[in-house]
Order: sequence, then C-alpha cells, then structure tokens
Amino acid sequence: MALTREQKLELYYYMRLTRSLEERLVNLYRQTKVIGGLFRSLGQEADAVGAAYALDKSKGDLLSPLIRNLGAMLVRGAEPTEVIKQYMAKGDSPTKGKELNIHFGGVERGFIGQISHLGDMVPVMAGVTLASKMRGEDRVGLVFVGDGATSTGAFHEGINFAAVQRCPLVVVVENNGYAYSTPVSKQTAAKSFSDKAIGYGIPGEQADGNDVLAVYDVTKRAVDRARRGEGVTLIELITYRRKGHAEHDNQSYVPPGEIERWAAENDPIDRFEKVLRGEKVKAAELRAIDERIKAEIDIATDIADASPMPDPLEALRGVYAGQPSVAPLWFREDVSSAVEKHERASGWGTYDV
Amino acid sequence: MALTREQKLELYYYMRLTRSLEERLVNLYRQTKVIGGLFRSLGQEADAVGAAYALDKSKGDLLSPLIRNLGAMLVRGAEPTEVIKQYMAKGDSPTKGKELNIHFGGVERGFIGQISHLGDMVPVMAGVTLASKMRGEDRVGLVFVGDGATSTGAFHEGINFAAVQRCPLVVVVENNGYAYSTPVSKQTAAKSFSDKAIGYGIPGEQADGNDVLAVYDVTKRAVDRARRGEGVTLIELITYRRKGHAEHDNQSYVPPGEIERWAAENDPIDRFEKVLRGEKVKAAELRAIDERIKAEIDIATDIADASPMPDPLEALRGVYAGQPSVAPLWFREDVSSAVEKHERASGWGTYDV
Amino acid sequence: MSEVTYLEGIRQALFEEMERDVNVFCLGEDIGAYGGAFKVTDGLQERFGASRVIDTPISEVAIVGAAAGAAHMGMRPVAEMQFMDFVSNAYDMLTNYVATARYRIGLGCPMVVRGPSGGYVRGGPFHSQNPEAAFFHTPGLKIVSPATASDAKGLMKAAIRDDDCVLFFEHKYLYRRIKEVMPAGDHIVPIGKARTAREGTDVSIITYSATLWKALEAAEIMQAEDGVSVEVIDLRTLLPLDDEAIVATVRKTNRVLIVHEDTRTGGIAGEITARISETCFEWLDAPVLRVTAADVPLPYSPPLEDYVLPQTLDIVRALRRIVAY
Amino acid sequence: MSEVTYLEGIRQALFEEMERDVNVFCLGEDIGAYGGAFKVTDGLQERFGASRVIDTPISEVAIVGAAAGAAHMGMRPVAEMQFMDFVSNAYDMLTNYVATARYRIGLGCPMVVRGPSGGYVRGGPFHSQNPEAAFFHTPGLKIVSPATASDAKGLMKAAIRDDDCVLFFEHKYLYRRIKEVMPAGDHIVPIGKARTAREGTDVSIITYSATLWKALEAAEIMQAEDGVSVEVIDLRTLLPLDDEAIVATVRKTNRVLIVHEDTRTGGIAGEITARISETCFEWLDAPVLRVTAADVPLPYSPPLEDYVLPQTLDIVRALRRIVAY
Ligand SMILES: Cc1ncc(C[n+]2csc(CCOP(=O)(O)OP(=O)(O)O)c2C)c(N)n1
Ligand SMILES: Cc1ncc(C[n+]2csc(CCOP(=O)(O)OP(=O)(O)O)c2C)c(N)n1
Ligand SMILES: [Mg+2]
Ligand SMILES: [Mg+2]
Repeated sequence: MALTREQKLELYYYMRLTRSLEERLVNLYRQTKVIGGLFRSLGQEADAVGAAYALDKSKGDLLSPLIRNLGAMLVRGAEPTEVIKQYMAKGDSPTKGKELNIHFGGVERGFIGQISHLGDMVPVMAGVTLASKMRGEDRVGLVFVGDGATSTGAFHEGINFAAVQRCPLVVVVENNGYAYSTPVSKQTAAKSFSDKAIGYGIPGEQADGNDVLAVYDVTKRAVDRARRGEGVTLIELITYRRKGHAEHDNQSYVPPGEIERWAAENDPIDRFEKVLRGEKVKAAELRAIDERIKAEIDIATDIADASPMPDPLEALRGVYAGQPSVAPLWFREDVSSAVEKHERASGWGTYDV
Repeated sequence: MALTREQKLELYYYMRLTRSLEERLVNLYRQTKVIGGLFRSLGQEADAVGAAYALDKSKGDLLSPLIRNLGAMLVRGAEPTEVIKQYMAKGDSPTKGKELNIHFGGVERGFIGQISHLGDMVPVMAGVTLASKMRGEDRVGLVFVGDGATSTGAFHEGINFAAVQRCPLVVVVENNGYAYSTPVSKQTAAKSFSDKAIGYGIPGEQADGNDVLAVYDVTKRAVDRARRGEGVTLIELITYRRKGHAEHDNQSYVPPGEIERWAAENDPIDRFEKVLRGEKVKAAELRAIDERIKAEIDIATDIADASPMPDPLEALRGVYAGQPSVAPLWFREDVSSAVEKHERASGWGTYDV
Repeated sequence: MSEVTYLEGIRQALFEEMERDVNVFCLGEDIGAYGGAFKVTDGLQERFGASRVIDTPISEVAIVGAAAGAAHMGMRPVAEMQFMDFVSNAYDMLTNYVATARYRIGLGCPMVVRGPSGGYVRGGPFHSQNPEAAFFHTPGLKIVSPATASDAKGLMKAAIRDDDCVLFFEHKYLYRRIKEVMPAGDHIVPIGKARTAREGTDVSIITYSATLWKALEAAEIMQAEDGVSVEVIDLRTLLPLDDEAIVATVRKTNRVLIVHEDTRTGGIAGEITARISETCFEWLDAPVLRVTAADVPLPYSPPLEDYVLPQTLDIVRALRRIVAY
Repeated sequence: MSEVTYLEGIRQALFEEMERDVNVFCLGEDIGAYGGAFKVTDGLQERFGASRVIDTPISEVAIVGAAAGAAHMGMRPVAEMQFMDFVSNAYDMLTNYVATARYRIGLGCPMVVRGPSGGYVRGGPFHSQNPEAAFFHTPGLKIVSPATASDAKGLMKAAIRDDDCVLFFEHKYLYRRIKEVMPAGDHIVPIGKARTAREGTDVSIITYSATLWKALEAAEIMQAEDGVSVEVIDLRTLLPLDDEAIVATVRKTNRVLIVHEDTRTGGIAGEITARISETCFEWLDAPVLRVTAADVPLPYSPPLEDYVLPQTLDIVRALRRIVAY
C-alpha cells in the first residue's frame, strides 16, 4: 500500500523536526545549557524516521532507538519539550534527571530507552517480542543497532535467540560508515551487514538509508513478515554520519571531501524535498511546515529552559519497586542534623537503624 | 600433498587411542576412580584427530581443544598417563589437581587448555595468533567450538576480531547435532554453521567430520591459507555425539534409532579401517596397533593409579607470578597451632600480619 | 506428609507459581524435555508446554536480556543459569541493564535468575562458584540464597512475585542432601528477612547457604565440648541485608563470627563487618572474625578443595578464639 | 621541568614502555589515529605504527581475550576500555579466564586493562562507574587506582612490567585537572604499596583515586577549623591491599574513616573495615566509619550526582563525629 500525500508530508515533518531540534540543541550546547555530550543524526534522519514510520501505533508496536534515532522517537510521539529537558537534565524531564539525552521511554510510549552498552537492547527487544508472541498479540518490535554495535556479543546472542524463537522482531543496522572514529572496514570483514542475516537463518535486506521511502518500504516488508509470524529480519540501511561521534569530535579521521560529498549529493531531506516537489507539493507548503516546527521548538525551548533542576532527594528514589526511597546516608548535612538529635547515633551505616 | 601410508596409520593410531583411552576412563569412572564428570567423544574421533593432524609441530602451531577433543590433544603430544591423572585429580597431574579432565596444556605443548565458559577460547586464540602475526612468525592457531558454543557472544566477538585482523586462525565448529540436550535446530536457525562465515567475511567450508581424511584435507587447506597470511577460515565438521553430554546423561531426548544408525553406518574408525584395508593395510597390522595401544593404556593406568593425591598446601600456590603462595588462613589447624604460640594473634585476617 | 528435598522444594515452587500465574515462564539451556542439568525443571515442560518452558541457545546474555524484555511486558520470567558460574557472562546485562531500568527510566524487571552455585562437590573452578559478591555491589538487584528446603521453596515463590529482579542462588550440594516436610498451603518466605536457625547467648554466627549446616554442626560441638551457647543466623536474603537481625544478634551475644563459602577478600562478610562496626561498636566484646574460603580459584582435587573451603572444625577453632578473647 | 597532567603521565608511561620493549602494544576502540576518547593514546600510533596500536571492533570480550592470548605468547598488551563502565562486558573473560589461567594451568597473563572510570563529570550511569569492587573479589587479578599524576605514570609502568593482569582504573575527573613535575628517569611506583599523602596524628582517612583530593581538602578544614590533625592514606593499589600501611595508620591514630567514590554496599571499604577489625580491634577508639556514594545507580543531573557522590563536607562531618566519639 503506497503512502498517501499526507503521510509523506508527515515523513517530511519528522525529518525536518529531527534536524531542527538537533540544531536547537547545538545552540543550547554552545550556551552550555546542555549537560554532557550532544549526539547528532545530521544526514541520517531518513533512516530513523522511515523505519519508525513502518510500525503501527494501534497495535502497540515497540522500538528501541539508539543515540542517533531521535527521529524515530519523534515519530513514536516523543515531544521536543521532553527531549530538551532531558538534555538539560531537568527535574521534570521524563527521567527526572536520572538519565541523559534521549535515554528514556516506556512500553506505553512505544519506545524503550536504550542503555549505553551497545548491543544490549537486542536481547531485551527479543524478550519484548517473545512476550508478545507468547501472548498471541500481534505487536512487532524494532531495534536499531549501529555498524559498530554489530561487533558486540549481545547483538549476536540477541538476534540468534530471536531468530530461533521466531520473535516478531526487526533488527535495523544503521550503517553510517563509522563507529566513533572506526570505519566499517575495521569493524568487520564482511562485505555487507545484511550478509550477517545468513548466519542467523533470517532474511537480510539492504536499502538506501537516505531515501526515506525506500527505508519505509524495506522496513514495512519486514514488519509485515514479523506480524505474519515469519520471525526476524535484518535490515541494513546505508547512510552516513556527517557530524562527529559527539559535538566535541573534530572528525580528523575522515578522508577529506567525504562529508562534503554526502552533504551536497545525498542529504535525505533535500532528496525527499525533490521527490515531494516532483509530486506537486509546493515549496510554500514545505516552508510552512518548517515554520511550524520552528515555533514548536521555540515553545519547547522556553518550557524546558524554565523548568527546575531536580530536587537532590530524587536521587534516592525509585531503585526498588517496594521501596520508595533509599535511606539517606548519615553524614549528609540534612541528615546529620537529625542524627545529632540523638545522644549517639545507633546506626551510622544508614540513617537511624 | 597426499598423506603417506605411515601418516595414515598414525591417524588410525590416534583415533583408536582416543577411543580406547576413553573406554578405560569409563571403567575407572565406574570404579569411582574418576573424580567428577566424564566426557566422551565416541564417534567423533575423526574430527579431533584429523583437524589436529593438519597442524605443523615444527612451526609451533597451537590449538585449543574442547572437552570432546581428547584426540586432538593426543595428536599434539598429550600422554595417556597425564590424561588419566587429570581425571583422577592426582597431585602430579599436569595441573597438580587444580583443574579437571582435559583442561590442561601450555604454549610449548602445542595446545592450550580450555575453560568451561564456552566460546571464551575463540578470543584467546585470536590473541595467540595475533601475537604470531605481529612477530612475523608463521605459527597457525586452531580453535574448536561446538555447535552450541557458536551461540555465545565470545565466539562472535572473537571470530570477528580475528577476521578483521586477519589472524592466522582456523575456527572449527564441531557440529555433533547436540549441545547437551539441545538439538542444532534450537541453537540456530541458520541452514549450516559454515554459513556463518559469510557474516564475518571469511571462507566457510563444510566437511564430513567422520571421514578423517576429509577432515584433514579441509583443515589443511585452511591452515595453509592462514600460514600464507590469508586470515581466518571457519570450518564446519558434521559428526554425531553418540554418548550423552557426560556419562550421567541418559540421552532420553534423542529420537529412537538415531544413535544406533550412526554407530552402525557412520563410525569414523570403522570407516577409516575400510579405507585402509582398501589401501592394502592388513587387518593384522591394525590389530597390532590396537594391542600396542592397550598396553600403553595399561601402563598409563597403573602409573596414574599409583600417583599421590596433591598436598593440600598446593591449593595456595601459583595465583600470582611474584607470590609463590597465598598465606594460609589463621583458623586452619596447622596454622592456628602456630597462632596460639603468640600471646594474642596480631593478625586474624591472614596469618601473622 | 512426606519430606521433600531442597531441589524438590524449588521445583514445587516453580510448578505452583506457573499454575497460579500464566505470566510466569521459564527459559534456559536444556530445561525443557531434559528438565535441566540438575532436573530442577523436570516435568515442567510436559505440564506447561514448550512455549512456557523454553530451551534456549547457549547465550546467557540473551537469556537474561530476553527475560528483562519480557518482564517489561508484564511477564514473570524465571531464567536458569545451567551453573551460576555462567551468570558472569550476563554480568553487564544484569548490572547495567536489569538493575538500573527502573531507576533510570521507570521500567521494572520482575524476573528471577536462578541456578546452582557452590562447591563441596569436586566441580572445579567453573562449576562451584559463589558469585553473589559480584552482584551484591549493585543497587537494584536482590539476592537470595536459601539454606533449607522450605526456605528454598518459600523464597522462590516470593522471588517470582517480587517486582524486581531476584538472583536466586541455589546450592547444588544441598539439592538432594537435605529434606524437610513442607509447610502446607501457599508457602511464602519474605525476601529481606533473616532467620534465627539456632538460639544462643554467648556468641553469634552469621552465615547463609551451605555453610549454615557447618555452622550448626560447629554450634553443637561448642555446646557439647565447651558448654558455649552459639546463636546461628541464617541470612537467607543477602541483598537487602536484614540489618535488624544482624544488629539484634550482635547486641545479644556481643561476639560475632561471619562464615561464608565464598572467597575472603571482597566477600560479603566484609560488608557485614562494616555494618556491625558502624552500628554495634560499643557492644562488641571481641573483634568480628571471618571464616571463609581462601583467596584462590576453587581447585578441583578433593584434598585441595577441602583445604580451600570452610570446614566445620575451622568454625569451631574460630569460635573458640572469639570466646576466649 | 614543566608540570604534566595525570593524563599526560599515563601517556608518557605508554610511550616509554613501548620504546623500551617491543612486546608492549596497545589495543582498543578508537585508540589509533583518533588517540582514544580522552586522547590518552594520542600520538602512539603515529610513533609505533598501526600494528602496535590496534583499533579494534566494539568487542570488549575480544579485546580482553585477545590480550590474554597475546600475553600467553610473551607479548605485553595494554587494552583500553573506552570507559571503564564497559569492562563489565569482559567480566567473564577477566574473572574466569584471565584471573585463573596461571593458577589452573600455568599460563600467565601479563597484561593491563586500563581506562577512564569515575564520576563528578555529569556522565550519567554508564560513563561514571567505579567498577573496582566487582574485580576486587577475584584472586588472580591486581587492581591499581592512582590519584596523582606521578603515581599514574609510575604505576602504569609497573603495571606493564607486572607478570600478571593489572586492572588500571584511571580517573577521568583527574585527567586534566591535576598536574605535577614528573620524577626524572625510569619512574616506577611499586604495585601493592600505599602512600601517606598527609601525615597526621588524631584520625586517619583511608582512600584512593579522586576522593583523595577531597580527603586532603577535608583534612585542611579540620586542621584550620578544629585543630585536628588528619592523616591521609592513598591506597594506590587496591588488590593486593597494603595491609601494613593500613595497620600502621590505624595503630597510630586509633580512629579511621574510609572514603570511596563507589557505592557503599559491597564497596571496598567493607573489606578494609573487616581487616581493621581483625587486626586492630584493641587499637580502635571509635568505630570505623565510611563515606561513600549512596546505593543507587549514578544519576546524571548535577544536583543528583552531587547528592549521591561523596563531597568534602561529608568527610568533614564524618571526621568530626569520629573525633567526638
Ligand atoms: C559495549 C560498548 N563499548 C563501547 C562503547 C563506547 N561507544 C559509544 S558509541 C560508540 C560507537 C558506536 O558506533 P555505531 O554502533 O556504529 O553507532 P553510531 O555512533 O555510528 O550511530 C562506542 C565505541 C559503548 N557504548 N558500549
Ligand atoms: C557460557 C556457558 N554456558 C553454559 C555452559 C554449560 N554447558 C557446558 S557444555 C554445554 C553444551 C555444549 O554444546 P556444544 O558446544 O555443542 O559442545 P558439545 O558438548 O556438543 O561438544 C553447556 C550448555 C558452559 N559451559 N558455558
Ligand atoms: Mg556507526
Ligand atoms: Mg554439540
């Protein structure tokens, strides 16, 4: 089923929103309002957005994004405000300041936050989709991994497990040429990442990751297969990381001209704009979307900026289900004054045994 | 280069030695003289022996065997006496009673002892062969893994690392149909284990693991490639585990008739005997070898049986290079009598601080 | 009622919980038709089918990771490590993913990771480990280590119902060696509560798992030979520690010996000592001492293993020294 | 002579050792042309070539395992973990293979596993960890955790020459924040020896790595405000612990505070407390207390991180309490 004009404009919206939101984050980073590193997906927006778009919200499909899949999270309903709050470590951010950047999510949100340890989300998503299968739901899962993450044991164990169990899972390898400074040629001797599918006995497909419609198509096929009970698909999306690993990285290891060439010839938004224009979408209509996005981001920035930092005691909450908060340690100022009320503290391990 | 008659008889010798030695171990196990489990390679002798035979002792080639590769260790020079002493946990066994069964070896011996954690020897052998490559030696390494062990993260990380580094390494997947009770179909959805090579960008070959000459040939080709600097090969050897995972396993999970069929139609020693007879080796010559083996094993058994158990204090030796022994703990009888000589022990953590 | 073994207690718990709650399922290597290396899951697949008793590839990372993912979805997975020695392969997944998911982003992991641990069985360095200390250090996990058959059953049921991840260290030496009549009904033992295994007044032993039995033997000897009354505390849960029970016994007897099978340096006895020092310094009439394994990988040969692991007479000697202090 | 940073001290050690011994080589993620995430290996590949400064796939198991294999062959590998948080992926390989190879079958693993650890940098739960306690429990490993630039250099050189595996925990907060004139010549700091960072008579702090600097600050405050003389011991090596230095300071001041950045339960302070209790019970005039991180995954937002990690004033408050006891 071909995408409608509306849906295509939505794809455009999400790609543009991803880029503009990240650009805003760069400004905030330069103003030192972002805490920690900033990770860009410039030039990779199509793969995140196109792949996520192939999932079905109404069926409760779930994805696990990576650091460069902000676009996928936006498609699934993440709000610019939350994203900026996260990057600013605010107290009313989705993780209340506990986790950084786009590490957030939940089952009901349609995306599950990653951890830093690469590859680990593959087994986790194998389990998520195993549960759906056991319950006879027709929920599908999708997990992103980078070219670099395919070298981890967790990737291997997770995809193999899911393949044997025929979990309804789509594994997307986002091949953007580099893992930090390491080019693909030092990551694997395989000719392509889609070739790795054979070793797991699952279909492997490759697509142009900077062609959002191609990304959507290849992912949709895989999602449909999964939903039909045909198990796991490995998809390799070829794209390119135009920015450094994070903002601080000067990309000295990149051959001269490579970035410029991808920017000039293969920008996913430019390419999609051409497609849309060919389909008679007016430039003005696209510019209106751009304006809307700018306004949304402005509002989001203001809200996030005005948000409070977390209450320090939040740090002690939420480790265990049955225990609202860990007891504060006795040597903390606020605590020790209470300790001093006692003749002699009976417990100096934790406060007041 | 075809194998000589002498060499072929050596192959026969090692396969028969493997089988007879294990049979002796079964007797000792029934006499409760073996401590712990006993692991058999009945019906798999050809793959261990044939693969190891393709290595070159004079070049210092190194292999890492698995629990079912006793034959490979014998080819590399392990002595029946050592093996029996290991299984009996004797004090003058290669590991002085610290490690069990065939977990022993050393660089100078041509084989490196495995640990139980499956897959871990693949990265280790990647490093062994990386060192050879860095030094410009022409040593080749070979590592065995079971069909089950291919599911581990360590296998994946190790073979991928070695492939990228073009280490002179041969990875042999011994596909014997089962991992403990788990059939291959529950281990992987791949059509064959040799297919996994594609995902690592290395050659993958498959051979009849019960045809010792085929095993030798396929391994020799891989060893030659490695020695020529052409990197890693993945070999799948198809064989069958006729005994349980260990002696205690009743194989209730095996379909009826399967074991009997392999035993009747595809015993590697029977098959090779036929080949040899076809090449005009007299039955009497083979029986003479069998007799020689029996005598060797009888002597080995007597020596091992007469060997002493280890001195308990051996338990504290050899943890660190620079420290011959860990200090005994103060509450031990032999130690505490010494402690009591002091008015009050100054150190009750370790003996006598 | 007939007595059941420690192993059978665990098996009963799995059966009962799988009957009670369709969300409970088991996964692990060779746990299905074969019933597991020690037969703890024997009969489960026959009863509940292959989709609720799943034989997995040899992939501890995937087993634990998949359990976490399924737990997020409301399932109650019980993952078996064929030997607890192999849980080290899932160390990253457990400590970084499972232990933090709730704290970081509000995703719970109600799951159990269980399996045989411990030595005294000539299993050598990789089939005898007591890896609890490695996880004891990780906020977000719970650790249970039962010493009796009824605790094994009751704690397993509690672990399955717990809303967080419980590492359940079974002791393979105890599997078939101890027996008990099981309490009737829905027998639950709360996580986080120690048990006084023997009342005493002169000196306390704090221990858990297999060494509980050696501690009890030592207590008998002390009573019989020295007329010393030894209290024995079986921790049962290691994380969270039952501080109350620890403090109570120390303040009662004023002398403490901590016993564990695990190696000495970095073992759990260190933390317990620190807590006692912090909360009971003035109550102590003697230094807190430890009987533990020596700091070496566990060797295989009987004379070596026996020398490395704590034995009853080690405990007796240590108690005598504390009492004489 | 000009001052060099902690980071530069480590870099110099790597350079000098690679010059000295052709068997020394480095492997890790992005350590070559890029020079590592923190630039600790900057310039190494240019000087020694890509075959001795190897960029690897993202495979901590393979990095550590390959280092062990190469070490068996007489090489002296130095493996980088991009962040020490990722050493958890190699937990099995380190604790089961590397730590036991010599004991079990006589194969040595002369190798170093190094990388940035520690918090105070808003790195969140996975770029701030202090995973030393997880390995502290493993006989066969050594653990080093320097606090000063010259120790960083001298211990790195010692670690590379050590015949066993040394886990080398660098502290990323210190990388560029502290500077020192390097001792001339072949500067080696022996593994296993603590250092008295400040002499004192009234109370001792035992600590290591970044919290050393907070301890020294607290000692200054105590001297200035309370007239209390604080001795500060920088452990430098965590495994093996320098028992002699610990016993000496405790018997000198009779009051001890242990400070570490790591979480409390199961942290190294527990073991140190147990050893002090065992060897110095009669010398103690106050309970051994601990200032540590709270038992939670390390949160990211500044107010949270600051609340969880030990701060100078926490140490001051704890010292006052010990002194007043
Ligand atoms: C197990 C593990 N090792 C190392 C790292 C450090 N690290 C973070 S991102 C990264 C590169 C990731 O590359 P890739 O998977 O290709 O994703 P990309 O950044 O290109 O999107 C590395 C090495 C990590 N997060 N996890
Ligand atoms: C990481 C790990 N997990 C589990 C085990 C327990 N275990 C020992 S052997 C075995 C089966 C191995 O099967 P395979 O690799 O096919 O070798 P085979 O026994 O068939 O030769 C298992 C699961 C282990 N040793 N290591
Ligand atoms: Mg990449
Ligand atoms: Mg097998």
